Amino acid sequence: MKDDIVSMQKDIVASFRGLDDWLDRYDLLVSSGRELPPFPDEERNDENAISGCQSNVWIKMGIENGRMTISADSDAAITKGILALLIKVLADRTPQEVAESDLFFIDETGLGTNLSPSRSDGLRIIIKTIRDFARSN
Amino acid sequence: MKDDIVSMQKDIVASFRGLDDWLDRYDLLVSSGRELPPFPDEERNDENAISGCQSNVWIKMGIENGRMTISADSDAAITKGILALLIKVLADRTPQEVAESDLFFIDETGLGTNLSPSRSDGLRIIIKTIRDFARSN
Amino acid sequence: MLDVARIREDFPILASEVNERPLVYFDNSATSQKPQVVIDALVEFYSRKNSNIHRGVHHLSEVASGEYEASRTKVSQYINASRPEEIVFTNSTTGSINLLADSLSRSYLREGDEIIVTEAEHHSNLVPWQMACERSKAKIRMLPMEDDGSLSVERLKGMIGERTRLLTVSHVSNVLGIVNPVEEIGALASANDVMYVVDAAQSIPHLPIDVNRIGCDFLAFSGHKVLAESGIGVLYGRHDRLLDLPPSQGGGGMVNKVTMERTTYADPPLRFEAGTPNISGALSLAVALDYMSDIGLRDIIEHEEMLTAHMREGLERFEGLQLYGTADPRVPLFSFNIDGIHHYDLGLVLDKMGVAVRTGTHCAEPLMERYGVKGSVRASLAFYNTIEEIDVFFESLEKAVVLLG
Amino acid sequence: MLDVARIREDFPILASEVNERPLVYFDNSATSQKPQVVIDALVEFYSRKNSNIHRGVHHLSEVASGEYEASRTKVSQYINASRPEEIVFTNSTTGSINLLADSLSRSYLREGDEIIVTEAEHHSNLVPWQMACERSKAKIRMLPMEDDGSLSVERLKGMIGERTRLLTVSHVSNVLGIVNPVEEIGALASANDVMYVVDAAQSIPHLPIDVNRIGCDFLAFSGHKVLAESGIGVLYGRHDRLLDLPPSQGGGGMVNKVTMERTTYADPPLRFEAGTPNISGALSLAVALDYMSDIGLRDIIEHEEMLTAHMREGLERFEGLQLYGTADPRVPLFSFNIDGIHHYDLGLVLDKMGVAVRTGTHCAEPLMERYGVKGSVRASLAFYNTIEEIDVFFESLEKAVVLLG
Ligand SMILES: Cc1ncc(COP(=O)(O)O)c(C=O)c1O
Ligand SMILES: Cc1ncc(COP(=O)(O)O)c(C=O)c1O
Repeated sequence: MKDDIVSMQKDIVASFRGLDDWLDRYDLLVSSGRELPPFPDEERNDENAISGCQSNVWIKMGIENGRMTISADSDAAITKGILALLIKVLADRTPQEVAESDLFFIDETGLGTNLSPSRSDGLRIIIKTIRDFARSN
Repeated sequence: MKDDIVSMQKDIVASFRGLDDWLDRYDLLVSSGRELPPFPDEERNDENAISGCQSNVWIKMGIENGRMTISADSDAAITKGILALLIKVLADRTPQEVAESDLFFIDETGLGTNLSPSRSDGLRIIIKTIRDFARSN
Repeated sequence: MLDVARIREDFPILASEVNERPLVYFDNSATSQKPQVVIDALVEFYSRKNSNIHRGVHHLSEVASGEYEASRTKVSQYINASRPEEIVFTNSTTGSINLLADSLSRSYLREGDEIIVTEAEHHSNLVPWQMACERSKAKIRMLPMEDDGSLSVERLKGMIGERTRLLTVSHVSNVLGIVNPVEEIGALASANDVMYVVDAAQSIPHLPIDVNRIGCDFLAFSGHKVLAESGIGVLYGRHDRLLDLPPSQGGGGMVNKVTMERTTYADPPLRFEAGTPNISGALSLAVALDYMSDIGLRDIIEHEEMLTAHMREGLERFEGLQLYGTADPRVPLFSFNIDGIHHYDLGLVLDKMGVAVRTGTHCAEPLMERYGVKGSVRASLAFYNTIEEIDVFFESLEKAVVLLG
Repeated sequence: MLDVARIREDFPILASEVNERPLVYFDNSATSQKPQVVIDALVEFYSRKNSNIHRGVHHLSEVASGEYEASRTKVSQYINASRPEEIVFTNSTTGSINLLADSLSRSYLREGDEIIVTEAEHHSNLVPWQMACERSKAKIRMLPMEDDGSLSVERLKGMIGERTRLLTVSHVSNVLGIVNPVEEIGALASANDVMYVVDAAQSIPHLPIDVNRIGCDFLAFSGHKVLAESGIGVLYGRHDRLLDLPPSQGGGGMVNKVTMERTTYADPPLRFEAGTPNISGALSLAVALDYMSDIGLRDIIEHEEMLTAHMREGLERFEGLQLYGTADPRVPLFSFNIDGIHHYDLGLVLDKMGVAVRTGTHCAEPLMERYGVKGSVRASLAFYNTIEEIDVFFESLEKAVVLLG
């Protein structure tokens, strides 16, 4: 079985904290993004697009056997890496788990401060989109 | 004969400087105003009114025997005092003398700083009015 | 109880001398003085955090954007708005009201509509509505004040009719100092489905402001009157009202998508914040409001009530003195004339005694007209003023009268 | 020659570290950093001089009013205006252009009139004109730029027709960094009796501005881009043009006489300065311009030309780098993309190396469209930047490309 949301995040935090240098951390992030399964071209539509980010972001969500499926993509590598981490933590959970999750890894890895400009706040919008979906399912 | 413009001003500066206290100086100023000959009611008209001051100011000027006549009034006692000093210095002079006069007594008595707010600048407008008249006559 | 001596130490300018006498600053309604924490915040911002906001991804831009938005949140909490997005940063009360009036003139107001304003409004809450009426062909109707300076809700009720679409009133008049019954008026506006706009420029430094209790659709104030920098103002707008409001100004930061042909606009509040805002101004406002809260409005009000009572007593005893606006409740702000003496003379002589008051029409000419005067002296106090200063004020006033009388 | 090391000491923020690396601030076109003299002026103002202006008779009000007007004079001299009254203080470039466009839309522009704007304008010099066109039914025509980012005066000549009433151009584009031939365009405008408006937001920190030589009717810039506070801007207007301009906003300080029925307005510039202005902002601008003059624009330009050349060389050598705008002359402001890498990623990685650049559309979406891109990286330098910082920038850029490529 998949680790719970908390331990999964702890692992992520540990692996980022293990790296001294920001370049290495971004390297890890970008690599995570590269491991995402390809996002189908036909899903790059308005319906799946998230507006308000500096890069293009698409998220497609669904429910299978009572658990959330999430696939996502971005044309920016770092955003894509963050999406990969979010999927790692949140996909395959029950909507309730996702709705109630406390996503501490974003702050604790330090990825958050740089990825949530208070105005264009892409990451916050992404997380809100996922949570809203979870709540309504 | 009347003292020249410079000595007249020097006298004024000396009498104000001789007073230690601002209350005494204002007292002197207000008394000077009280000594002005009465300004005829019918001359309190738009033509003689100076706009841009915090108090109402009327000035009537003319030329007699090649020399300027100035009468003036204000509903504010301190403004009236200043008008009295201006008349003392400038009336009964040739228009040329008035046009070319350097009115140093205003700064040197310290009356200027308080009487020429940079925006509503009543005193500056008054002096400009007198000078403009002198220049065009 | 307020430890005024302690508080005065927070305001460097209060230790000044003017004309070799200790400054008695009684011109607080024109602008407030600034505590050291506000000055320090400016230094800190420009020395360590300065950046533009708007989609910057670098560290300083994050910091500045974060503090700017945190300031918005702080303001929203201070006036009990429902959410930060209800706070639009402008450059002043005047800027806020112009934004609103201009925007309404192209969206909400129609020919023949009526706007009710009061006789006691500051020009900044009158002229923008006159302009909006010119643009929309709506009409202004004036609610006269009662002889004691108060507003009659009954009289107002009688004025509201079919065509009344908007009602605006100052919470506290900048000439009378009287606190208007804004909650009662709010209930009336809401019962008649009239848009309700409150000018809180003079109440924000004295009273708790709760937009929900007031029941207003919009409320405006300036930072500089409540311990913050000049050049920053606030327009509060109820969220649904703001959503309906078209932008008044265009530029960077307020758009959604721009082409040569067509531009779509961002959601509120950004829709109304075209261009680089006054970032340090917004920060200073948050610090100023925190400072107010730290002292505590309760203690501030208690102290100001004492100042008000002492002023009132002195003014009433003063021979030949006409006080404009005698109703209660009030803030420590008083306008008056003394028989036979010009207000301008009084202002000049008081200044020479170290006492700073304002003279003139106070940007409220219709009100001066009502009293049949060309101007008045206004002494306006803040919580950092003292009973001793009031005594100096009266001594100076007496000397001025002897000199000028 | 500029002693940059000395000058950098004047800017406290330049000694900061970001992400444990020395800050390399290359986001100067978004906003400039502030020298200590500007910060000190704010402290001095709020600690010793703060007061409202507008007809105050007391000492502090005299001081503040005097400094505010002296700042106006200083600005007028800096840009070689004919008189202080030609300077209107606003809150920003955006505020200046909105004031102007709104006012012209109700006085000067008529249905069917044409306004020429360029393809390279910042939204702040485009959206207000779109709004003015909506209000007046005038039309916008776009002057496209040449492939190298320059503007063709010939092409412009061909566009000017019978109905052309206004022409506006940025002195320096905030994306391209190219200096447009504003004097030549001015001659053309004047020969065709077309009102000419210049957006100098990006030129004021780099070039001498002489409104008479440019031959413009109006010119706008922001204080925050030239070492002063945020929240202060300037609209220069030729005196006769300003006299013809109706006010855009109403309120205290801009009126002549107010009654409930009718209001008459003050002369320029006060007619356009409704409400309490940003007094400390205006003061800070005067101090900032003095600081620029003290260093000397000649030395600043010489140093910046060196920075420009070094940047240009590095960018041209950089593999896969697309530079937007290659024409000369230019200021040290460069926008680019690197093949296959998102500008946002570059911005984030550079930031982690201490290098602050801006990414995105730079409020110039029509221009991005022309290049067929969603955004770009912009590195914009000031006279306090150094060759060494440029080297750090390129090293960091290379590392970013390795990471992201
Ligand atoms: C060319 C140009 N015009 C106008 C503006 C708007 O300036 P502000 O945001 O200070 O109003 C900018 C600022 O980025 C600019 O670069
Ligand atoms: C009641 C009232 N409204 C509006 C204003 C205008 O404020 P500002 O000049 O800060 O725009 C004032 C300021 O004097 C005021 O007292």
